[in-house]
Amino acid sequence: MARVGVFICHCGENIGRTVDCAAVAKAAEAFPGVVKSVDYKYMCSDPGQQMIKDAIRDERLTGVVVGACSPRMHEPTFRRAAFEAGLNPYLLEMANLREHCSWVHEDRPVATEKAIDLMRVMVEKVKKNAELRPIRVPVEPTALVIGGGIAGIQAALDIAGGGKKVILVERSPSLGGHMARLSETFPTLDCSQCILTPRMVEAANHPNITLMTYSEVTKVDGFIGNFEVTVRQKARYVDPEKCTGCGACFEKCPAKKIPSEFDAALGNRTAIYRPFPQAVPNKPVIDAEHCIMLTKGKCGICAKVCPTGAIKYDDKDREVIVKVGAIVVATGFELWDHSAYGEYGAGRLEDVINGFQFERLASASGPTTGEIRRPSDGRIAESVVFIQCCGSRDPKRGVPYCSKICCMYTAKHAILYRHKVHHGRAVVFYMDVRAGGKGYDEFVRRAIETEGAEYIRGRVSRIYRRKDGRLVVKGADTLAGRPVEIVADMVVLADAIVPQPGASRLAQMLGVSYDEYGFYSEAHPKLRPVETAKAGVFLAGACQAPKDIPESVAQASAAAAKVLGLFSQPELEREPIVAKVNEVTCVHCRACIQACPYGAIEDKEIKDSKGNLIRTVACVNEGECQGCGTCVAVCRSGSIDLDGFTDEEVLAEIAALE
Amino acid sequence: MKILDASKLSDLADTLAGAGYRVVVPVQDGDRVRYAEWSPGATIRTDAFPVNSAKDFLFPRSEVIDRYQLDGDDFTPLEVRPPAPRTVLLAVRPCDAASLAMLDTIFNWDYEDDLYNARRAATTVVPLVCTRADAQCFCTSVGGAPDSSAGADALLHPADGGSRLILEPLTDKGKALVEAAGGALADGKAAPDAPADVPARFDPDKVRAWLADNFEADLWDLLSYACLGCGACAYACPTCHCFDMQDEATRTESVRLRNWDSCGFALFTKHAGGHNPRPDQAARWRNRVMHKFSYIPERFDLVGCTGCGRCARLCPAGMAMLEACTRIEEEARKAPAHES
Amino acid sequence: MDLAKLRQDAAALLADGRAGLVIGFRERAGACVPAFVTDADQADALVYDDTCIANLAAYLRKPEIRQRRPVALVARPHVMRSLILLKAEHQLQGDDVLVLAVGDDTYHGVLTLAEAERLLNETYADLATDAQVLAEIERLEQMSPEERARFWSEQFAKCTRCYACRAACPMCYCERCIVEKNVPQWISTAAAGHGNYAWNVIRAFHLAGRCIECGACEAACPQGIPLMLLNALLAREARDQFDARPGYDAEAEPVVGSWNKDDDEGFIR
Amino acid sequence: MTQTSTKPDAATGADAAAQPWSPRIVAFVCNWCTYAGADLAGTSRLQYAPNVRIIKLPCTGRIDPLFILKAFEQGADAVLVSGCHPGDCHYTAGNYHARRRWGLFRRLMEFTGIDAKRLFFSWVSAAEGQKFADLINAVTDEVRQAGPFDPTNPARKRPWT
Amino acid sequence: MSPDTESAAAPTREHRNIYQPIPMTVADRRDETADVRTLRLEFPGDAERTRFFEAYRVGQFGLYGMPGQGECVFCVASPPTRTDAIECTFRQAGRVTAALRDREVGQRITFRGPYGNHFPIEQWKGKNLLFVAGGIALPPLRAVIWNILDRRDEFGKVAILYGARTVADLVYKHELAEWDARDNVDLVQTVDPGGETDDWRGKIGFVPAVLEEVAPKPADTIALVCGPPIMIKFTLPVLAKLGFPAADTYTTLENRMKCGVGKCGRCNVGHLYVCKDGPVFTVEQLKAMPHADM
Repeated sequence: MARVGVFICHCGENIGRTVDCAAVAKAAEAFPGVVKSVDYKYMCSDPGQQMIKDAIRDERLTGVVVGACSPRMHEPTFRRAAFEAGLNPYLLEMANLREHCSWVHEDRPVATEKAIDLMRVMVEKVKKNAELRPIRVPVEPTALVIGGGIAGIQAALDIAGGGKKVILVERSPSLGGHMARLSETFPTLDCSQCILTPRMVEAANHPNITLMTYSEVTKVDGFIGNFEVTVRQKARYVDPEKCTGCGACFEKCPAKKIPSEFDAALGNRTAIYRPFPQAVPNKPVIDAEHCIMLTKGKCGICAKVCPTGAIKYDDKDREVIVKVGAIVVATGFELWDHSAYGEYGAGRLEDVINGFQFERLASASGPTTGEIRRPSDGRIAESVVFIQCCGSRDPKRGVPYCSKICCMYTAKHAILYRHKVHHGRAVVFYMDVRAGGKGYDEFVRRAIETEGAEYIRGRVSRIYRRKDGRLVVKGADTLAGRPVEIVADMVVLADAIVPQPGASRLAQMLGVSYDEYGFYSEAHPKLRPVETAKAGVFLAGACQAPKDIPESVAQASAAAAKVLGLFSQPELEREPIVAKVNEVTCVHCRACIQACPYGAIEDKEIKDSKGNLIRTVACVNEGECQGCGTCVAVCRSGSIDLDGFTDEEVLAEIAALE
Repeated sequence: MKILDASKLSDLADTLAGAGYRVVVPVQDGDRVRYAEWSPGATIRTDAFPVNSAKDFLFPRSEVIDRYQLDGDDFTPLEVRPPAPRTVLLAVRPCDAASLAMLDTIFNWDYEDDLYNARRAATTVVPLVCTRADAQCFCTSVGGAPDSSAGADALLHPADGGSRLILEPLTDKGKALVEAAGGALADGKAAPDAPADVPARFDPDKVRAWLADNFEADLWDLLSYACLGCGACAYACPTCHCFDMQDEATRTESVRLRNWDSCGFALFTKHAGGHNPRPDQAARWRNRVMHKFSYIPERFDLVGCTGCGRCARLCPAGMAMLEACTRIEEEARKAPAHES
Repeated sequence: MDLAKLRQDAAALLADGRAGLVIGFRERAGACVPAFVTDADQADALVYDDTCIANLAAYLRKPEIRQRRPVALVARPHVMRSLILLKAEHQLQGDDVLVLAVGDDTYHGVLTLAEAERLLNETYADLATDAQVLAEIERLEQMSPEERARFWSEQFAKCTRCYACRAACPMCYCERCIVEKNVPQWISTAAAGHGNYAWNVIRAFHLAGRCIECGACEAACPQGIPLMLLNALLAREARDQFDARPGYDAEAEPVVGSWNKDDDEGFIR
Repeated sequence: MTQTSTKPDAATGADAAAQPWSPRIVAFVCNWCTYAGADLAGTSRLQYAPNVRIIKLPCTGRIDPLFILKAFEQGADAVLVSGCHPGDCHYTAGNYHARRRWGLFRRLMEFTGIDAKRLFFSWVSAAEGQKFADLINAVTDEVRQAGPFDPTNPARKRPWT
Repeated sequence: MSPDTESAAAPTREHRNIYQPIPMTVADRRDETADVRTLRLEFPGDAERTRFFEAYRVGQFGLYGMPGQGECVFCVASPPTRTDAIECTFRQAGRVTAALRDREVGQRITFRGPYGNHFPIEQWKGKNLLFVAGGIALPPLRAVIWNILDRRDEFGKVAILYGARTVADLVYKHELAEWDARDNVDLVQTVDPGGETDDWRGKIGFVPAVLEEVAPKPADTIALVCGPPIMIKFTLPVLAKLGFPAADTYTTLENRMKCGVGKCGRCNVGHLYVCKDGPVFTVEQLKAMPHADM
């Protein structure tokens, strides 16, 4: 027989003022199954908790209902007390007599009556409650970091530094990401590569980090603590074991006119190439699409010149499966394609470039060795117009959100330009300047006040090319309220930040949700900004939303901290509010499987002793189930139930209100 | 001879209702005809086969058979005495009247079920002789007849080409009813119409003999393919009497219900542990045939079927007892039962 | 309709072992009832006409029928939709059944499930709800809630809980129906009052977005309860609100159990 | 739900007859948004009608239509279902599932004779304490206007005979 | 005239509701295993007690119930020789058994019975008795065993073979010890291989195998077998091989029942009602049944 203890808290005057706590306790005493019912001034105090513990022991209670404040407040407190007294904590429930009753009603009899109902509901529930035990899942203490940009590198280094293994997967042949392409960084103007490359090398050499460049994730199975990830290592055609990185191959490669991705197509590379001189690993790959040997079957020069015989034309893509306990997604961003803006030349005007292209022009290692020359004819640009919010904050043709970093990098571009072309004119069109951040506003002010950049508030309506090859930029100065027309050698568009192409495909693989643009969704926008709704998958950097470098790094370190926290114990303990399938009555209609937001329900084959398939049923993976119960409500045969909120418990609650 | 105009049957119902009877008659209900308690304005239909049988009024599909007041962890038994109103089953089919013998036996063969008995004792049965039969009628194959008076307290005969009805009392209850009918009946003369011609379609003894030897016959699979395992046949059947007992409770009161049940349901015999002695529909349909044509005859010397044909008329899958029995008889002819 | 061809095909399927059983209809005492043909020489008994309402797909849940896979079914378009939907709900494998497809007074020949799906989408893509049923639904919708309650009170009072509706429905394939669950007891077992209401309403809801409107349940009901009013109402709502077209696409997601960000929420405060 | 405080746990029947009728409303709410919104109404000391009894579930996605049926069966005059706004679901999509389910189920309820005036759906976030209080007041008022749920409605449990 | 409903409706004798049980009070409860419990039940009064024991013969069963939950069938596990109370032993398996199990001493349950036939022990006077039981099926035989032991002089040798899956699954452990200690009872206990504990002194092996090994003599002996279907299936051939005639070998059937009084139509095996014609059958009778479901 159920032996339920009822404990009514006065919460000082908070409950007692409007609810007659003694009357509630007395009424509850008459509920079937209640063997003890008392009221007390402060149930959450030590003596109050002791009262519950004593009753659990003395009265051999099989359930406890505490009528007090919201369970959000003290449920953990009372459940701990129950546990300490030897009662399974899930046999304790709270009735919310304060937030839901005494604080919102004034009439004492009415509030008392409602309190009695609330108590009855929980008493009826607790009588049906089952003992639940925390779920333990083993954890594979290896992390997978997807993306070798600054966020991925940082996360990998932090996790590795914490003593755990990391597999770092990068799609391109080298670590570094976008940051490696930048000339200087705002607001300090320190050299991007100078601060990044040591970290790249550190990552490559760290004993806890396994680097997988030129590789992509193709499949993700499993769940928190126990993921199985398939990684496709693309054929490099160069044996990394043999290659010394001497460079003889790409110096001799005859296929030379291939636009360099790294230089944003402002420079060229060979078919066998390394993306940039500081690449990590510093070993070339062959671009099979452009390699004469691989496309036409003749050439073979690189193999001839390679002193170590590292060239392997018969190399093949390989798939490896890695087992990891956590995944950090740091896939970064891409720039929006401004060809949608016809009035800006729709991408056809050579001298209308984007921010990355300007970075490469300004970079000492870039195609112009740092001189700001026009792509069309290589002349030094005497006048440059920078246009902010290109695609950003334009719900009609671009994206509605603010890309956040463009104000800053445009100011940086203007400053860099003025440093390099002292007499040059730098004009910035802006909608408004958003420079929240340490030293950021000062930096923009410096561009305007010290470095002589001309800031014009307004939109550019048209850019066209004059006969002399220079560009005419027509717009409006909305502060002055007049049209402006500026002749420029070059226009730099601050294109919107968008997710990497294929971001949604990866999200689907991971089971991570994403917004309508393809940015990955955090589990909670305020309190869980690093986690995703998929347990064990964390976010770092601009794959979640536009971010600058320090933010990306901060989030990467946060993700690493989450991973290390997860790996700090051999097993994962989770609240046992999970769904359970009745395999006897399940008819495998798969409604639950389709409805589960977490992909936590799978097929399970039931076989006889000889291994013959008898039937297939649904099976909940306790590691993945988050306990929402959506599956329960779609199951027509009542074959799936949610621990902690079982059908029987809920029906008992409803019946208590009859 | 007590007679009345066939068109005045509703007047008779009115009179009997006025005399304190609960009058059960076949009435139009939507596109069906069913036995229902007479209410003025209803249309009596004696020309179509009702979807329910007379048992509804003696052994209702759900009834409370036990009841408790719940007091916390204890309970107080409450008396259960379902109402047993004085009832007349008027113009029911002779096959329905005949079924009562079967039910009387079941509810009294050992323990006496007074819930049933009280209603039975208060019921006067007045069947109407059938002058038409349809393809599913086979009362004559199971010892009945379209003009059978089995189970009847009085008998209504169509007469004068269907224009009149003769009411012939057979028992004291029947006589009391005639008395209660008073002016609704006239003294007079009428020529009874010939009862329907219902040819005998099979011999139940032959069927029984075959069943005794053929529990494991392959035929059962074939006979039961069409069965979808619902309870339409059992619930329509005037002699099916299987029931389930289920408790239902509020916080303050509980009742024990007796609900109709059917051996055609897969869960009927299924154990909590999963084992089912009748694992497939063939075993369940076999039980239905065996029960009516072997077990009941064996035990009570009755045929457990009155040949009303309702099961076949109402089966959504075209299962038919008549067809099964004729088929079995055919088998029996092919391979005569062992002499033993 | 070319009945001779249908019989010939049925016989051939059995004769060459492509089907272990053909389920169709035969005539008995002036009515059509399901027929189970295991030998080629019995195929001549097969008939088909508009009174063949029973949805033979319901038989596929019987283990003894499944044992004879592949099974060939005489199927009108609605029945083909049941089969597609059963496949979508993982109750059928594509090669479990063959279809002897009939429709619009035409015999379409022996089809695989995939071919039946194609035929449905090409020729029977717009199977409409029975106009009379729709008119009756609209009539009821004009009533006050109290009148509707009275209407259904009278209808549900007839229900004996024989579960013929469930048995006749191919989509009611649960091995233990919710109505038979007693821990907890969801639905009163008494064939009366709220138990009958809950049973009929929940059965209808369990078919929401899944009912292919074959009408077999209503035809099966011995008591004449107009069950199709409930099913057609929900079919209409699922179609209007969520573009549901059950049984036309074996890959489709279930209507209840999936969602769209733009689903109507005008009724939500 | 008893309507007296003198004999708090007495059977409903006799006492309810003696008391003026007051709506009995059962609310099924999700733990993360509406339950928390109700908490906020409490901490903000917003006063509202005392007629609603909350049953907490993890998510509106958990709410089986049968819960609603059961509440009506057992005497509720109205049922309120409330959860997270679209996009806010703690479990990402439970409320979307629920929304679609109610979109169909409420039609069925209306069609079978349960007045739409007795079925309420809402989104109340954890921040919307005021909305919660207003909602409860509005619902209670509307149910009061609609009157008691007809005891002869087919959905209602009736005493055994 | 207006017919008098009452007089016509009233049966000639007093109206009795055969489905109405009597309340019984839990006088004691014992855990036999983790999920098997024994309840000792006292009658509400002497009249009920006397009425019960006038009818009760060993092997009969009853329906034990909790209002609001339902009724469940178990044998009466105590002998007719002990007339102060009755006992039942059951495994918690569903809604009703869970409710019964929850009952505390002093609380009440409902009871109907005794129902069904019984073991014909009066015909066995002077004969030897062999009891073979497995797991949770010892209770019906336990009632017979105590009945015999309470009238020890009237019967010949008593041998008991009892087996369970594991040592923990053996029920009535204290009584097993008591039987073991008696010199007029020959008790052999066994557990399935792997089910033994370090201090287990009984045999290790399945019941049929141990039976074959022990090889009791069939002469003038009645055999009673109760156990799970699989055990019965393999035990009966062993008994036959040892020479026990089918007519002298008894077992019980446990079909699903609801009413217990031969009405509800659920328990029939052929034309026999297990609730009326059973639950006790000889193996000879079982063989004649159409599908004796063992």
